[in-house]
Amino acid sequence: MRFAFDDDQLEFAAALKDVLARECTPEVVRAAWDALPSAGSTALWSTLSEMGVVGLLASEAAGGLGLADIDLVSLLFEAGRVAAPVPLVDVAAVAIPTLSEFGTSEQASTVAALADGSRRVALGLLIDRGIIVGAAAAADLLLEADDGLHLVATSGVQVEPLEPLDSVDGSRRLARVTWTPTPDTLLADPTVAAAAALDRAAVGTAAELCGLSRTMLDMTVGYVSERKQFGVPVGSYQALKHRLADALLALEFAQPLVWRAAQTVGDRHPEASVHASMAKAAASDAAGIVAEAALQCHGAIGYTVEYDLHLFLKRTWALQRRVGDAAWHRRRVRRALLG
Amino acid sequence: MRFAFDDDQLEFAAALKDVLARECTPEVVRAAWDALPSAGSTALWSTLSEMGVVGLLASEAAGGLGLADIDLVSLLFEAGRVAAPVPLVDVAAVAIPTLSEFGTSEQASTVAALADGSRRVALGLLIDRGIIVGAAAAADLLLEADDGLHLVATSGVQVEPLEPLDSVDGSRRLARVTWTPTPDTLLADPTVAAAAALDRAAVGTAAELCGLSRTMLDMTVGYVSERKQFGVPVGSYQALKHRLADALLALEFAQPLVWRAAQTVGDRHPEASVHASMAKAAASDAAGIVAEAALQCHGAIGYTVEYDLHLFLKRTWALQRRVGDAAWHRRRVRRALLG
Amino acid sequence: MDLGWSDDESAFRNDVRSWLEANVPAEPLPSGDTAEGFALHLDWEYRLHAEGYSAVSWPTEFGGLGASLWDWLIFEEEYYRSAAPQRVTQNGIFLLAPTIFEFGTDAQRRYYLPRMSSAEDLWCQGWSEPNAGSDLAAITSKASRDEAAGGWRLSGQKTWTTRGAFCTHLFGLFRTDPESERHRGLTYFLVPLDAEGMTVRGFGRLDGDEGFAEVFLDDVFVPDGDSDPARGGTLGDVDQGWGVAMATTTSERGLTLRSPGRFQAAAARLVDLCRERGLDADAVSDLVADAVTRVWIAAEAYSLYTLSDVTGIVEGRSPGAKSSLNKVFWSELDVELHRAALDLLGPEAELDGPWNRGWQFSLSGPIYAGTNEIQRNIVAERVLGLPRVGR
Amino acid sequence: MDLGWSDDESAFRNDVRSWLEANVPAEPLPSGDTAEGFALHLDWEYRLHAEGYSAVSWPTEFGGLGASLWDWLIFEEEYYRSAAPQRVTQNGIFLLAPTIFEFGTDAQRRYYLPRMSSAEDLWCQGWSEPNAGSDLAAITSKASRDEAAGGWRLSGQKTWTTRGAFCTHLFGLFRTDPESERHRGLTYFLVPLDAEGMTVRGFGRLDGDEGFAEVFLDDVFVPDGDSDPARGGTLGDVDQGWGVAMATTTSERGLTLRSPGRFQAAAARLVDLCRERGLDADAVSDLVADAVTRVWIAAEAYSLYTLSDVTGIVEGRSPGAKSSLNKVFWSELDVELHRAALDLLGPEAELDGPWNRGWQFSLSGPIYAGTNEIQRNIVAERVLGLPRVGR
Repeated sequence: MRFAFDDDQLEFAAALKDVLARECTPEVVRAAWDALPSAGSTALWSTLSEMGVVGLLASEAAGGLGLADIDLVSLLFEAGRVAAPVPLVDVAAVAIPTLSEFGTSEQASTVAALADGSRRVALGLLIDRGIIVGAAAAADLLLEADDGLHLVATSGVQVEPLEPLDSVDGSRRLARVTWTPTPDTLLADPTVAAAAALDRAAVGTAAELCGLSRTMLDMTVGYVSERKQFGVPVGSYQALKHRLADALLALEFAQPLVWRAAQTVGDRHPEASVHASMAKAAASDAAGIVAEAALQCHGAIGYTVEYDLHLFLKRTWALQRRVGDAAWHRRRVRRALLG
Repeated sequence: MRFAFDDDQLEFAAALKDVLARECTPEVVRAAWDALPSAGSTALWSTLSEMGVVGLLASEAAGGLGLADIDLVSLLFEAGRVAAPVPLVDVAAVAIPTLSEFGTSEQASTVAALADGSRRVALGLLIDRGIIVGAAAAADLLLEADDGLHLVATSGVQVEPLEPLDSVDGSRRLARVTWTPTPDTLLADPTVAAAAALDRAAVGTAAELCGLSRTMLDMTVGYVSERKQFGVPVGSYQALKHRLADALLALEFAQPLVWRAAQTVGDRHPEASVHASMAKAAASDAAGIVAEAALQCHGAIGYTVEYDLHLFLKRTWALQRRVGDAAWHRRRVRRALLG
Repeated sequence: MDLGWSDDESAFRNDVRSWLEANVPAEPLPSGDTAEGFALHLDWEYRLHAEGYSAVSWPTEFGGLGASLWDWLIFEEEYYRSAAPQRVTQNGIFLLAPTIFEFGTDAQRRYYLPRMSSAEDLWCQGWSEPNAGSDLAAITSKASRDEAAGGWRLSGQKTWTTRGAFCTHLFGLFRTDPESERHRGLTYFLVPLDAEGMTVRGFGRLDGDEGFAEVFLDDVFVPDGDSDPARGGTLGDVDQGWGVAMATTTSERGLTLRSPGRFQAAAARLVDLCRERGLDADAVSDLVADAVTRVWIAAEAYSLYTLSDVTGIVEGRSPGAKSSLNKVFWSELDVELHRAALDLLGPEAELDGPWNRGWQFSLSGPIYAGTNEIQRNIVAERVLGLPRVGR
Repeated sequence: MDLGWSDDESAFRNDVRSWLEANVPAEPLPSGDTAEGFALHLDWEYRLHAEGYSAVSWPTEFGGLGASLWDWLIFEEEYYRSAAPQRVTQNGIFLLAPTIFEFGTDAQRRYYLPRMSSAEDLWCQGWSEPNAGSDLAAITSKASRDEAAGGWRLSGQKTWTTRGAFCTHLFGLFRTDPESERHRGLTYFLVPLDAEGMTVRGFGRLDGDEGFAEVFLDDVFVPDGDSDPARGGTLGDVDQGWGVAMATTTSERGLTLRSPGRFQAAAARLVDLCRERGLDADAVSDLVADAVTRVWIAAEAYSLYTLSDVTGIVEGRSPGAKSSLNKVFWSELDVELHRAALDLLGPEAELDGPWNRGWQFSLSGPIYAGTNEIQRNIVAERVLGLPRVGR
């Protein structure tokens, strides 16, 4: 038994953190709000591909690092910390391992182009009611239908952007796809693939939510330690202290569930789906608690778009209910528990 | 429109409050824990009968005051404030109006003996899963079966006390009754009677819960204003202030729902059942919030039986889930709202 | 207890309902916190005023209908039920006007109130400063005496001024006694935004609207008292502005800003959304449906609580510090209401539609008009009587 | 990351499980906080000790098995899963012993620890006083120097001493420097309850057990240091008791008192109750079932968090102030767990059975071992680094 990241994992995460601090500043996130059609930050995507983050789960033969979900999870946490406007969950955490493990050999052969960053895939699971993020920038779509998971060329389907009713997070361009599933685009093991993709997307999103939460908490601690009212820092008031302590509590006890799920999902553990749901439920709830505490403790300044907090709040609100909200995932746990 | 008690109602409640302050001290409540078989406090019951509280809803012909549910509700609140160990809800709020309105003429003729305090009825609704309070001290039982409400002589059925697994509130003696319903004990309008009895029991219990809450809150405010730690009253800490403010908030916004329900239940308003459920849901939740805040703010001393708080806590925990808990009542509201 | 309405009240309700049905725009107006939207909202204000509906409870001489508090409640219920436009005049009509009624001179009342109800003058509030948010008494904007000109010269900065960029006048506190500290030595000023030395800069709000403004004052002249209302003036006594302002913030927190009709109408829309989405058989929907029910019950409780308050006011009892209970309750109810809506929408919750905008706006409720932390302190200290020592 | 157990660890688990299956009383013992129940619990302690199971992580010379922290976790998991009796020795073994290990002399360790693991000596804690609860530094019980006798004379009153009426020894802080204030000038004392001048009075607890005691000390003699351990003594340096005690309270709040096995076992019993009651088709049950699921997830989270802590400790990293997070989490998890159980029981929740007793006991969790208000202060100040000023 050893429940901690190993030195390699910690070093990789620290290195990524340094890179992101330089290359994914709040200005970069803001810039992604204006990029049309949004591919998020393309420069950042190149960097992440070159570092091996995108292809972490791809085999060495496919140009990847051949590592496991547990190795990726703390990198997704770092990506969440800076609200990185890139599709790491869709591509690195879901598409690459899903195509590698469950795709036809032809489908699996696209993994190399995904790993080197030259090609993207966007994910459309049934649970997200057909809403896809960044479809316009993706060559292929990994789409779930009743018969399982399909890999479909974006050019072959009708993509309807949701403008002007887009995401409140301006770096996310949403679309709905109209298509008719045919057997030739199915993955080799389509239903198992769909289930695994859901679990991986849930765990990856949970990790990003934890990272977002950590940043919102850090920003808030910084702000309330400086901001004075009634002659003292507002962070010296017990009400704010306790609210932030509760926010930390929620986050600290969500994280181990996320790390555990990353391990067992990668291991194809029989309980992996339950673990993934525990992770997403706890991370969604924690992020919601942290976000509201952060906004309340900032007061009016948190309510302005000139201040950076809103970038993290809006990403959080988007991801909280993406790939199943907390109630949906608790229900999945409950069915395993109570039948 | 006028949403307030009138002068007569306020004066009656104030008079009752004075009487209860003298005749229903914590010592009287404690004594009821030892009375076997518990009839609660018989002296107090006589007083309440003489004052007209017990027979408030009975017609003047039956020796009552011929008043309405709205006139009784603030008296039940006062009874809750002192945790009065007497069956006011069963007898005064439910049995008397139910038998008067929906009983056969023979059944209605028992109301005079109920109003003068010489005879008691205990209530057994299906929602309480056959658990009856104070059955041994009651001449008759108002029992719900699938075909509606029955008035049954206690001597004619088998009453099994739940000892040693009695209520945590030692003034409540619980029993289960074994009986076979026969048509001759049915009320004249048995199903309407059962529905009305449930509504009245819910509203009456809600009023007592509000009274209990008010006392727990008052005791706690008194304690934390006196008790010093770290050189200042513990009540000067913001965490305690906010917890007690939240407790007050829950109580203040539950009360109007209870008063409204008392009015509309008495009026046989078409929405009366929904109003009763809103009242019980809000009062059950509020009382739970107040009770936990009270215990936590008292610290260790609240956790001792020498201190009076526990008398109110335990009554609260008993009544919170009596006649339907908050979730049950919200579901009833929801069905009216959403179908 | 009398839960019914009189014949006259019912007739008033019918009149209001009919008028609203005939006049409320079929399509919701664009947000009044943008320039285009604000203009459309102004048109709406003119139509309301023509009917006497812009301030129903005011005397007719000031542009109202002289309606009772009960009629006001009825009006608000119908107004929100009809999904009529937001009131871009609310800072003036609901916050400043009660203060003018209480502290203004006759001349001030006659000058300002009719212009306010007709939306000729549009008021924004100038409470907060960069270092005075929750701590209003930390105000540093100052007013220096100009004895020769018979008035004051104002300098400083105000911020978080809602719709400041679209308004014509500002009300707020300035320090008239340079030696004073905290809540002493402040005076309540009324200032036209086109006065020389005023600069207004709009900036963006979380929900995407440019609803906030910063206002910079550089040696702005304001005459004494009611000597020349068209150029502004002081309200109430010099150096006594704190007491005057507290009357305004009480009304901000209390009845006037958040009428129960607003939450009952919003809860009804939530119930519609819930029905529309359909309740499938699984448990997620049960949880959300329970949340919707909670919100509905809370909106009812808020409405009844207000009826109880209004009964008290009509009979001469003041709600006092209990208005802080109101503010905490409605602001948190509004958050829960929108949370339930987003939960119903699931993955579609992130769309930039009315529910998500409403969610973001609802989150400002616990912040503005005195943060809920401060309101809970007030409840604990002034309603429950807990000791004031400490923070 | 390695989520598996080694062969040795699995073998140890099997041994423990088999022994517990064979030895745990089929019927639950009566509460150990009553006189009769306490005697039966003592018998159980003797049997545990005979197997080396009373303090598995202690060296064998003191009556333990020298087990690793991992084995200790395994033991606790199995212990709670088997529904074995509560540990009436826990104040000694889990609270005092870590302090003796850290601050005691060899003589003290050799004298006290074996007697503790064998349940020959039964320790209760003497922290709280009538005016020193959360504010432990407000202690007024004092120890006066008796140079001639080579020791101290103790006077004062301790209260909220769990199971004090059934114990043989007390540990606690006394003021040795009469001039001192707050946390200076306190010394950590070990005192036999049969010493001359000691009076113990039991009193009733909310859940009906007589579990509390007040302890009165009237000129009780305690010798210096380890000069005569049988008559008690001082632990650590004179006047340095605060630092010594903090080590104990950290362990009270941290890992040792609340092993994850306890909550996982309780959550499993809750799930059983839920299954037993049956899930009828209506929404009430869905709400409760969701609450049960929340509790289950929280128990899992607590377990994983502990595994992470233990990994850190094994690898030489101290959890530090984070143990306050633990305490808040487990105590509130325990409340939610029992709340869900009472909701499942509905009208039967008021019966004086194990779930209602457990509910009442759970409500003491946020109070004892440092109230959760104090723990949240610690989290905010020492983990998040928020400013200490103010309350």
